[in-house]
Amino acid sequence: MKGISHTLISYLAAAVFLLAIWWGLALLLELPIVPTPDKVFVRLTDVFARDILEHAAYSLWRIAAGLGLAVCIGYPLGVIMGYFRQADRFLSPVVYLTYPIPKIALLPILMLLAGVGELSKILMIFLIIVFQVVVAVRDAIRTLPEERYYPLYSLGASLGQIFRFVILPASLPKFITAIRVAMATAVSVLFFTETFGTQYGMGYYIMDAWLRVNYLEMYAGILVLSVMGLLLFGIIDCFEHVACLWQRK
Amino acid sequence: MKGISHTLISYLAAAVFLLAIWWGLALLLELPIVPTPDKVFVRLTDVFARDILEHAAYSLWRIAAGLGLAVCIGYPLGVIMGYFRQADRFLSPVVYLTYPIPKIALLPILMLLAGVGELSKILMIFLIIVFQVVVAVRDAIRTLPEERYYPLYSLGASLGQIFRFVILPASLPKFITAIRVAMATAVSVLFFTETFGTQYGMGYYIMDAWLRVNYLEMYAGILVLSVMGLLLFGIIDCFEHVACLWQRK
Amino acid sequence: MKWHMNPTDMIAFDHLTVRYRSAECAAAAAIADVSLTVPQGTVCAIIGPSGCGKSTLLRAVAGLVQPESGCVKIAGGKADPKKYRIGFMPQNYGLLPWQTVRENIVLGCRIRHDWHAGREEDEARLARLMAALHIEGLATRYPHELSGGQQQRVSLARSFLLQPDILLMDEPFSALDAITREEMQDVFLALWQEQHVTTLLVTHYVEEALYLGQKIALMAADPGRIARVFDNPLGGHPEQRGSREFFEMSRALREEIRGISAQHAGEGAAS
Amino acid sequence: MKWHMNPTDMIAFDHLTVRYRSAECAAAAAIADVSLTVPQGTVCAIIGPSGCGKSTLLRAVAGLVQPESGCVKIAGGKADPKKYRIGFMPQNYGLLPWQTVRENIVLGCRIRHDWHAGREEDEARLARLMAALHIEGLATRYPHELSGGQQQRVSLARSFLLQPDILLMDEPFSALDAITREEMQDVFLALWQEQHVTTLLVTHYVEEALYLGQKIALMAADPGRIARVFDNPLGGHPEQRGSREFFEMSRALREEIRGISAQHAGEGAAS
Amino acid sequence: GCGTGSQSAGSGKMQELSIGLMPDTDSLPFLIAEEKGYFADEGVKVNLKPFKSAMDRDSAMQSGHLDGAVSDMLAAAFAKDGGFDVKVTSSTDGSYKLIAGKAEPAADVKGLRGKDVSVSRNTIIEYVTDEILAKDGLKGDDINKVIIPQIPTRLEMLQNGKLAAATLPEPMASIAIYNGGRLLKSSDDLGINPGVILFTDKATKDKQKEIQAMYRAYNRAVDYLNNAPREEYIDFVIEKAGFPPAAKEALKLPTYHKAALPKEQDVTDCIKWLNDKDLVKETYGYDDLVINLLGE
Ligand SMILES: Nc1ncnc2c1ncn2[C@@H]1O[C@H](COP(=O)(O)OP(=O)(O)OP(=O)(O)O)[C@@H](O)[C@H]1O
Ligand SMILES: Nc1ncnc2c1ncn2[C@@H]1O[C@H](COP(=O)(O)OP(=O)(O)OP(=O)(O)O)[C@@H](O)[C@H]1O
Ligand SMILES: [Mg+2]
Ligand SMILES: [Mg+2]
Repeated sequence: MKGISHTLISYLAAAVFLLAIWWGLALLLELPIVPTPDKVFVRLTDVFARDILEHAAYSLWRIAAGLGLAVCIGYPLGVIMGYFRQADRFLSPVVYLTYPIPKIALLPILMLLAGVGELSKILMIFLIIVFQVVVAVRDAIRTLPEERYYPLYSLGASLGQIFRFVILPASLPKFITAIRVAMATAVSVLFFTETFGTQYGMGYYIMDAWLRVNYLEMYAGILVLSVMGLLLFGIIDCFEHVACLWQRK
Repeated sequence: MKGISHTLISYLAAAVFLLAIWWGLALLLELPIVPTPDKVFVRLTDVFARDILEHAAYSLWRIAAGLGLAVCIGYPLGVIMGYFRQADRFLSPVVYLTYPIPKIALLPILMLLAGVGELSKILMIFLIIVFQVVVAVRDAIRTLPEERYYPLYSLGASLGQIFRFVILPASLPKFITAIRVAMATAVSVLFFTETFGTQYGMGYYIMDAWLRVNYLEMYAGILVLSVMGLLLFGIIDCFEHVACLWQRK
Repeated sequence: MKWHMNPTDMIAFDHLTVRYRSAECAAAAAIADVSLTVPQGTVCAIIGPSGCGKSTLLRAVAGLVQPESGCVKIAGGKADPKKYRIGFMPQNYGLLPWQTVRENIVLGCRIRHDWHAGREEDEARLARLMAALHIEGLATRYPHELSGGQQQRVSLARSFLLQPDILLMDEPFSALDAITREEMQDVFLALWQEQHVTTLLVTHYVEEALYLGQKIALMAADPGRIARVFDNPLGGHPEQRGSREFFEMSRALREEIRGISAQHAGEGAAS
Repeated sequence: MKWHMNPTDMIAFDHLTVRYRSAECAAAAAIADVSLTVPQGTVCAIIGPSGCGKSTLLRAVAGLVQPESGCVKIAGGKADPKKYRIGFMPQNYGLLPWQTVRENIVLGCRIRHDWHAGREEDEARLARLMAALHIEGLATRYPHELSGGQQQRVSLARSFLLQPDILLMDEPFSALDAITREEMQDVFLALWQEQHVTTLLVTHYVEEALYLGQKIALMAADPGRIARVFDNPLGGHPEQRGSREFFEMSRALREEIRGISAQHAGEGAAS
Repeated sequence: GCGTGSQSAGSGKMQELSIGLMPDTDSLPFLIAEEKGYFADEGVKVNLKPFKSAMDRDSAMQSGHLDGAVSDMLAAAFAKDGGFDVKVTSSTDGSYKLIAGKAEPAADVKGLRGKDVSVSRNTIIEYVTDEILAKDGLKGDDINKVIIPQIPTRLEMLQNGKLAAATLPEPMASIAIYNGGRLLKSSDDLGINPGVILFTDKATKDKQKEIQAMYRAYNRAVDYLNNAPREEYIDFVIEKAGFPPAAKEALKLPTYHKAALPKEQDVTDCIKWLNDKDLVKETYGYDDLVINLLGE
């Protein structure tokens, strides 16, 4: 299809563009902190099959679980806050007060309660991104004009039907935006969530490489993380394409 | 006014609710890592005038600068990507590739380029939140139906006028959501951005207290951070109230 | 004057006053102290100047606006869209932009749990209706891909397919050309003659009111109120359409409306 | 047949074909091979069945849809809304929900940089226009706080205030009651007599077309095309409205439309 | 302007030095030297830059904002392997302790076989732990290493019985013991001392004079710390170094040593461990890493 090859070309162009910037910067600075991409790629091919695939798989699982949890809890909460003014009046301050708490500072408590295993990592990702989902979904629904509900109200629709036919589709675009932002956040906080109690995961890999002042491996890890993010973004874009058919221009 | 006292009551209720949870948890766990709120409040009043105000002022300045920078760069970029399909085709992959990079891992480069002073802290905040703004604004504009532009197109409006009369107001609600999310993110990453090259800022304060195993001060700091976030959220809410008058129900 | 409810009245407005909360200030009442009854199985046409509160009246029956005082009763009870099937066709059609034409049409039935996709009789009824309304080829389109008149007919189709207890139609034929309009009026009449749905019909056309409404309510503005209600012997009788009586009646009615309107203008100037 | 442009023609459609890109499939052409000219300073009324492409025709002039083939010319050049002042009143009014009524009305002038808030003559003209359209009390409201007819009049006010070179009105009076409608028609006629704006007017009412249009174009559907164009000596002459000639003419026109429509139905059945 | 500028002024005037410190006991002589004005006495201006994490410190050093830092042998080897030429100039008096939890039945290091012991990975902590284990005939794999990089979190987990044991640096180790933890073995017991002060290669070349002046002040501070009564400086130290208040009673300060080169054994053991774990490819010799600026 023409569309797909178009997309590939533009992704390639973007990759080349970023590589060029990186290369330029590396040549300009001539410091081991900023190695040239070619060296990083060589290292990447060295370590890829051996290490990075496994790390990436762990990270993907944690992101998926954290994001899934955040959606499962955050979406209903956002819907309730967006639709019921009364609920919002009391829940908003709760969210406003808890959102800015640096979740990493709660790590000791989390570890005490949930151990050092997978659970605490997933919970940490969840804690960091659930607020983004809640706020975005709430705002999406709150800005829906009252009139959107009229056809359903006048048909005597139940709450479930109002959700199914109005709230869900109307908030979908904003929800997808929220997922995009939350997903990328989840990828970039791997860095803190995968540093304890594990030897696997891209976050661990990068942090370890950094600690060892092994900038080549660190950049190889960042590169993989970046491609991983791209793939996840691609999945979300495809989902949007299918789910928001009515918005296609 | 009735509205304001209503709001105050609900904020109070939320605060009381959260304190109750905290207190319950503290009593249940009986660990120094989860002190009861009363102790934290006592400590807070002890240290407040002496220290925390100054720390908070530093943090506020950094958040404001980082957020301001993120809006100044991210908003126009988002608008361009949302409005011009061609630009989006090439910029989206760039954003998708760079968004998931853990910005903290770029700290060495950032220090190299911007030193260890204020600039690098503000740039770090900027780097972390600018993507959220870009993606949200882009999505907001992309989901605008073509018809919204018709009145302006048929009047032969210039690009600036289209922006002024359609893009800006139509994307405002989503932009405000983005600011909410970005602001809260900025508050909670203070924790990483204020740990080097400074002795001021809430992030430094909390981190320092943590390393001193001084949980009372750490919680006092988190408390202040939380209230700081609440105030910032309140400002955004007020702004929304004024700016989106046409959406009031 | 005490107001009495007739047991056969399906819709009854009882001293209804509705006021919109405007963004800044307390707006004037959109409709003030309106009392009107529509007997079971009749069509009541509402005519009145723009902004006099016709749509507000329908919204009140559909439970979309809360009365400031007075109330709306359906069959003697509280107007509750969960209890009665209300086919409400709003002035802006009320189509859901994320649903295709077909989904939009069956929406009402789905909400009421009596749509079974694939069941032959349901599908046949849908196909018949869409054919009658000349929208048979548009099933998979989204509303924004339709012309104004096509959107209006989709909205009509939704209300008709629902087989409602009460039909509320807000200028249902306004975006249609004369020929299509007459066809649609006949589709409505056929439906009505089959099921005798109690109907409130807002229209700007005296002929339409006379043709369809057994009862005609004339409204006046500032504040929105009922100026006069009268029975129309010609309503619902297609065969009368070309008659001399019809012509005379429409002329008389037009004069009357002009009178109300002039009187109001006079009042406005005096105040 | 080669098609020639007359130097006094303000708007000219030259074998225009427009096709909408639909979500799934290549849709049929909305209008196919339409040629029509509107001389400078005249009003051309367009009548046709719902969905025949009337709105599409106007959109093409306003530069909102791209022709598949053929073109639209304004004063001999490319139709370009930056070069000419085009007062386009779309079927759904095209009001910006985030602007108040007043802001919406002056929008056109602001875009064209000839609105000076506070300048006495501008303000006076605005006030006059709003009074003529009976929307004088609504200046600070938002569009969603207006009735349908009020919204339509706000949209009318925007087009009129702009003092455009070309006026495109898509069913401009459809949401108005008969009395208001006649008043608005007269407001339009007065304006037209002052400025002789070249106007394309889509309407569903034969009387309206006859009353306002010096030229009348009848359209047919599937595909959208011009069935017949004729000059109307009665157009733009208010004094003729009640005349016998007017009555006869409208009767004849109605018959003709019915004929076109029947013929089309026949074609449809045959195909 | 972080003191790295090489525009040396007149022969008498000395350039500035920037030294990165960590909140541990190794850094105390620097704090004392500054507080007591010993640096000024020697005519050298030393900017002490406190850091909260090793990552931040190393980033600042690698991006050229520090001349030197209180660090460890592993960091020196890693930096060298990563292409940053750094030189170890002296050892410090850090101490790392393997501490068992209050309720942990294991009486000695051997008893930890198969149990949860918390360390941070590929750091001096893991190195010391492995050395301690090796002394008692255990291998690194014989215990279950639980990776917790944040020291306060490690302490908290230990104190709440979620771990059998943990290796902690000072002053956290003293606190853990004070709160009921049992010292199993420390780096002092083994006689290993991987803590070092290191400088960038550039600084060792351009700022020899300054570094030597710094060490003179450092040695005076060591004297002071070893001789002055504890009460005289403990409050200042706790406040300035960022130690927990509990350290006031709990902290047992080591006997500080005047600046001296690290033992050859310490360096080679460390490199061997790194080579064995495949963390560093090169086998650096003593002279690759250590430079003697003290003797001249
Ligand atoms: N955005 C769109 N995408 C696809 N098809 C469209 C779109 N807009 C209009 N059409 C189709 O093009 C044809 C002409 O539409 P247009 O709106 O011009 O009709 P119209 O003559 O104005 O009808 P009406 O009197 O009902 O307003 C119709 O069949 C309609 O279904
Ligand atoms: N949401 C609203 N907020 C404030 N005022 C409103 C709102 N909706 C309608 N109004 C006002 O209430 C009055 C009645 O409105 P309504 O829509 O019922 O009129 P209508 O009779 O249907 O007019 P039209 O024939 O123009 O559709 C109008 O003056 C209108 O301005
Ligand atoms: Mg209405
Ligand atoms: Mg149309």
